[in-house]
Amino acid sequence: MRSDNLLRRERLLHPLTAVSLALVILAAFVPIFGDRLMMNIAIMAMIYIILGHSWNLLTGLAGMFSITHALFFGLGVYGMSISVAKFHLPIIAGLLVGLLINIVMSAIVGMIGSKLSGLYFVMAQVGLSQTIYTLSIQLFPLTGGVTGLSMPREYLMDKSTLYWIALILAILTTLAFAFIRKSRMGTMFVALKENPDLSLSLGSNVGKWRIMATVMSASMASLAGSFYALFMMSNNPEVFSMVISLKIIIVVIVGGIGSVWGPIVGSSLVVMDELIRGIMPTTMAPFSVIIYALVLIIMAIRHPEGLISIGRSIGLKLEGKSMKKVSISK
Amino acid sequence: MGIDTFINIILNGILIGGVYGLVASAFTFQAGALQIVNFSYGSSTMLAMYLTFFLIKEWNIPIVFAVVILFALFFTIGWIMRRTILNNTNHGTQILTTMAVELVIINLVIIFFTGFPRDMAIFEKRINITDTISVGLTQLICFFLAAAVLVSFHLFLNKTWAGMSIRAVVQKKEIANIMGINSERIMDLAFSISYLIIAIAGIMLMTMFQVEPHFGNYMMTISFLVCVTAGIGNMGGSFLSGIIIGILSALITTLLGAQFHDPVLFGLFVLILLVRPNGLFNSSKRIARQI
Amino acid sequence: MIFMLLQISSLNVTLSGLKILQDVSLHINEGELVVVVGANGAGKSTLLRTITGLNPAESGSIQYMGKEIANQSPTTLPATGLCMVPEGRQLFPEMTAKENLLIGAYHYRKDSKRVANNLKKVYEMFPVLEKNADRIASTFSGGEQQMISIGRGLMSEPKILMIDELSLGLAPMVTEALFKTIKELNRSGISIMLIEQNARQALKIADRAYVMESGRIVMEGSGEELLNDDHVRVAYLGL
Amino acid sequence: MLKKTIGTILSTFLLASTLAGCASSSSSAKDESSSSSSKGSEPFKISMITPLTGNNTFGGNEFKNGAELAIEHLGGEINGRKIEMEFADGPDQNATLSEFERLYNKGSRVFVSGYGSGADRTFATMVDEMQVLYLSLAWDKDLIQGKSDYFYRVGANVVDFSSGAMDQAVSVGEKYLGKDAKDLKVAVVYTSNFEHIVEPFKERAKKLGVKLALVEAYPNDTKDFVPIITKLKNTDYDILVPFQGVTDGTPFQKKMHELKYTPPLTIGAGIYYDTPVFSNLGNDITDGILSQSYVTPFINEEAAKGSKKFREDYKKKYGHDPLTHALQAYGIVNVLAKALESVDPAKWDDTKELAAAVKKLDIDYGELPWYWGVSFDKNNSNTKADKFILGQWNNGSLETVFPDNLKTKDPIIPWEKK
Repeated sequence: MRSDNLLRRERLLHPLTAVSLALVILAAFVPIFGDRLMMNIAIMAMIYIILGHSWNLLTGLAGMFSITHALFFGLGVYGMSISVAKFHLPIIAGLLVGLLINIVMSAIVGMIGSKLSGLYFVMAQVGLSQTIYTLSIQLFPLTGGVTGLSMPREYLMDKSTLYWIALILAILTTLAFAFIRKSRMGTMFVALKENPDLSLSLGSNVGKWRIMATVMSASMASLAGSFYALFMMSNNPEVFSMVISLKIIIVVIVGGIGSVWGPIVGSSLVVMDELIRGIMPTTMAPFSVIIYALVLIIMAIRHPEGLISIGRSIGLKLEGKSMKKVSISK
Repeated sequence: MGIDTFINIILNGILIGGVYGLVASAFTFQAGALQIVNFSYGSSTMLAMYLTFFLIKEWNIPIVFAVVILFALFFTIGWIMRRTILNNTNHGTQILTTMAVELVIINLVIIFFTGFPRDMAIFEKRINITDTISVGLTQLICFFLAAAVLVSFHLFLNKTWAGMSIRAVVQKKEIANIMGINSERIMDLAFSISYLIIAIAGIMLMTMFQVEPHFGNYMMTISFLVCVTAGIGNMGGSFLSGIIIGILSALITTLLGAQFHDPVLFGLFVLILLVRPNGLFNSSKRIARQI
Repeated sequence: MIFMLLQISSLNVTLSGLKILQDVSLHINEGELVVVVGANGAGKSTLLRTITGLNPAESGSIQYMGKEIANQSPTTLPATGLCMVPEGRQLFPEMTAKENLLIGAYHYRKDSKRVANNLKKVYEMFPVLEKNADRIASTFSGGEQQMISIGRGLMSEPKILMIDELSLGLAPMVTEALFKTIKELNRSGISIMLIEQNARQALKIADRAYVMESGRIVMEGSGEELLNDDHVRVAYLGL
Repeated sequence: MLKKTIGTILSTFLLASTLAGCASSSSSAKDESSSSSSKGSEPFKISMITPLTGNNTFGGNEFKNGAELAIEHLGGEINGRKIEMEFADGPDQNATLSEFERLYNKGSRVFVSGYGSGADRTFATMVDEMQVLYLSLAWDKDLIQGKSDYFYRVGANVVDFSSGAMDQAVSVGEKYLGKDAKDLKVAVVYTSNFEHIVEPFKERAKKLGVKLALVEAYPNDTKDFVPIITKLKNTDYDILVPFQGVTDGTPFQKKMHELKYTPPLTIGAGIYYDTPVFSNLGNDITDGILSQSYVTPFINEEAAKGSKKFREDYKKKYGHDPLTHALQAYGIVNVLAKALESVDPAKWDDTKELAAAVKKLDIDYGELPWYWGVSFDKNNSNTKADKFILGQWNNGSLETVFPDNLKTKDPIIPWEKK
């Protein structure tokens, strides 16, 4: 049995056409209303799309519940900013350094993930990310401590340039995710998620596939991180924070776990967040975090398949089919 | 460094470790026995600390009433959480929803109590064992109180009908049902009781430390550490490994330097997870027996 | 007239799209020992689980002492005297033998005299349990575990004890002894519904018996009648 | 085919609606800004993005209060034109940046930095391009990368502050302990969050030949200080210099008191020891402790005009004594006010002119309530934000003991603890 049957039922329309369509529409808005605020919000949304795909690959496809995903993102940020600000390397080198660190780290996480599962894996990740966070503060001469490092001003890019880079990166990762999901590798990931014991008996090396999934996912997150460093022109230990990890998860959960569309739809939440913050009086600021949290609770309990599934189930009901249940983790 | 100093540091580690053990025991009870992963655990402890502070210090409620109010409140919080957001068995969903609850708690605390650090301003008396060796009185009381709470919780689980039915539900829900035990109600009860332990731990921590809205993070990591060393679900072990963590963290600070505290401790934590995922004291997955 | 304790009529059960029970009707009179035999997967266990409310009934009725109990919450049943000894013993593995027995008395837990009394009775019936009262249940042998499981059932003071696969995975000697115990229990006044794959021994002690095949009752008669029936002999006794 | 179409329509709708939503909100904001710049009599907005949620809520609110009070003291107007503070929440770098863009879009062109100022590095690189005047209080030494016309560091920088603390230690050592820099032994204890503050301190020590007897950096969530204090007890040193924050300063000193341990001499450097919160610990603990800080409101009234008024009104309005944070915010708004005074109100919306006015500012020490003067160097760093005071807790209040012109009392060294 080819287990991509499992996937086919979820598929809304051919992911490649869908993605290019949506992104082109999105891009088309910018020249019309192209002010800085909007581009800024759009860039943040793109970053979360990339991170969302990255998380989706690891958790949605491979079934390894990544709770501290900001770890990979943060390493990408630090790889870029340290190489550029400290060692005056070109941007491309910063990108590669970030990738390299991430590959090492993700191999470790993947190895742990192939040995541990469930709560144990989650706790190991928390331990690892705490260690990295502490080191990022303590290795002050290298990392700049809590205040971080400034990138030289000549690397400052125009907002619209940044926007286009973000757009291209988002499209590329979306395509990559769609491709991986369809490929034999993706099939393997899903098979491992659905039934690790069965896959083991079929002779596939669970550890190898899990490490592979982690490395690929971390590379995507690293890309987002390196870009974020260029966007922010600095680094900061905050990039490892739980809030970012949580936001990544929320974006995918709200959109729809395991689906190509998930992060794209979910990133609308980032946009919403910015808008809500603009409307709310500042004294009410803590309430917006609370609202965020409540959205997460409601989505996780009521609609774990995500917003996209609500839409899809409407579409499917017309054809008289029922939905496939998707769970967050095994 | 003299031997006296060494003994002092170790004693201090043991006493603080006992309280860590108590803090972690409720987490390990929830995760191991009830199969509920509660990431809002740390912030719940923090909330208990803030409430203790405000009930006693700011609103001047007599201590006995304050404790009763706190218990009632936490029992209710536990009950409501279990009935609403933890009414499922998927760990992923539980982690996400409880992390969201953590955000809610932290921000509510900031709104109502401000982010200002609070301290009960209780000055600890030292008891001199010899001229150079001394232990803190508050710490000592807390240590024995923690032990007493754990022992009485153990007795509750083993000697009372409610405790026995909790264990029965945890082990075989369906069979407990056909024996006439309302498993949902019992799970609610068990979870609420674990929140009582959190309340007790909160009171103890408040006498020892100052509290700020992000205090919970620290308690959460400590709980993870303790819980993993003991083996998830092993409550007796959690007290013991709380003490081990207490000693270890004191030793790292003393011998290596404080800057190595976190990396070494967390490195060790990941290592234990990889080498002995069931904890140092658990030979197999015999988890429910030790609760 | 004989009092009909449990009456099931035209019961249908569907689980995840599969029809497990079809139009099942049977009854148990007071003081009777009724055996249901059938091959693996015939729906015997589902029948019991439906009676106790663990599985939903689709249609039909289950009347216990004249009251409809289909789709009732399982937690309400022990108090009415309906008790199941589940398939594969299903003890609480990390509790002691004594605690396992005590759980059976949960519904009258406040009456400590009654609890102690019943516990004594069970210990008399299975002395081995009294000797090892504080041992963890999962460390007992299969036969002893079955004793605990039956004992737990008895602790709830049942009018009907429904036993699922008494002999599953047990040595012949042990099985024999247990069958004897069951017969004795029945004589002491407890109605028993026994579900068995081991048809020969079960039918020997049965007052009445039913044969179940792919979710239907295909035969009914006294234990002796069925033992001598050709179909049963070929299909279940291997003769 | 049907579900394809519905799915596409739905998702496009979602994206479109969110984008349209933000576009409409921003375009309406644009109208506002254009109308405000056309008149000149509209209230002039000064924006501050400061953490009102998250980890740094406390300091963030101090900043907000200080700036609010500054506007109130200015009477809400300068040269006849109304001025208003506009606050936004910046719990982290990313939120700060997007709030910045949002306020910019609504027409804000003048910003003062909030507490922590996590995104000031980002702003330092981009305000020139955006022509936004940014007055920063961030103190990272490499904050400003190259020449800028719009980004000004009005506060002190960390190198001055931290090496200044070493100098203070040495001069106290020479004057009161009779020890040469070469003989002086200093123990330094700090949370690893302050690594960047302590680094120049260590360098300075090396340069002066001061021996660092103990350097202990503990993780920022440390709760149990017994091991560290025990280590201190077993170290031979003359001066203890703790660099601590609000979450670790109190427990540290409290524990020292409980363990009945008094260091030979304590010079708290920076963040926490000068706060009234610290004094809540009780006189037994705080008395005698020296503390270097930025200028505080608790200095000689004659030396810094308005500091007493600030202190008293702040307490009246917010119920507690102001921290140095509040004074920083109060001060930076006042600096901006000085620049505004020198420009015709109608031209305030021309940021370029305003920035030039800021650059030209030359304010002497003591003219402003925060004592510091203002005079920018070629990198737009304020060269007159280099004075730090040394205070000493005396009977529950922090008395300024150094420098001489600001002092309210003479230092008592050595302080005999009861």
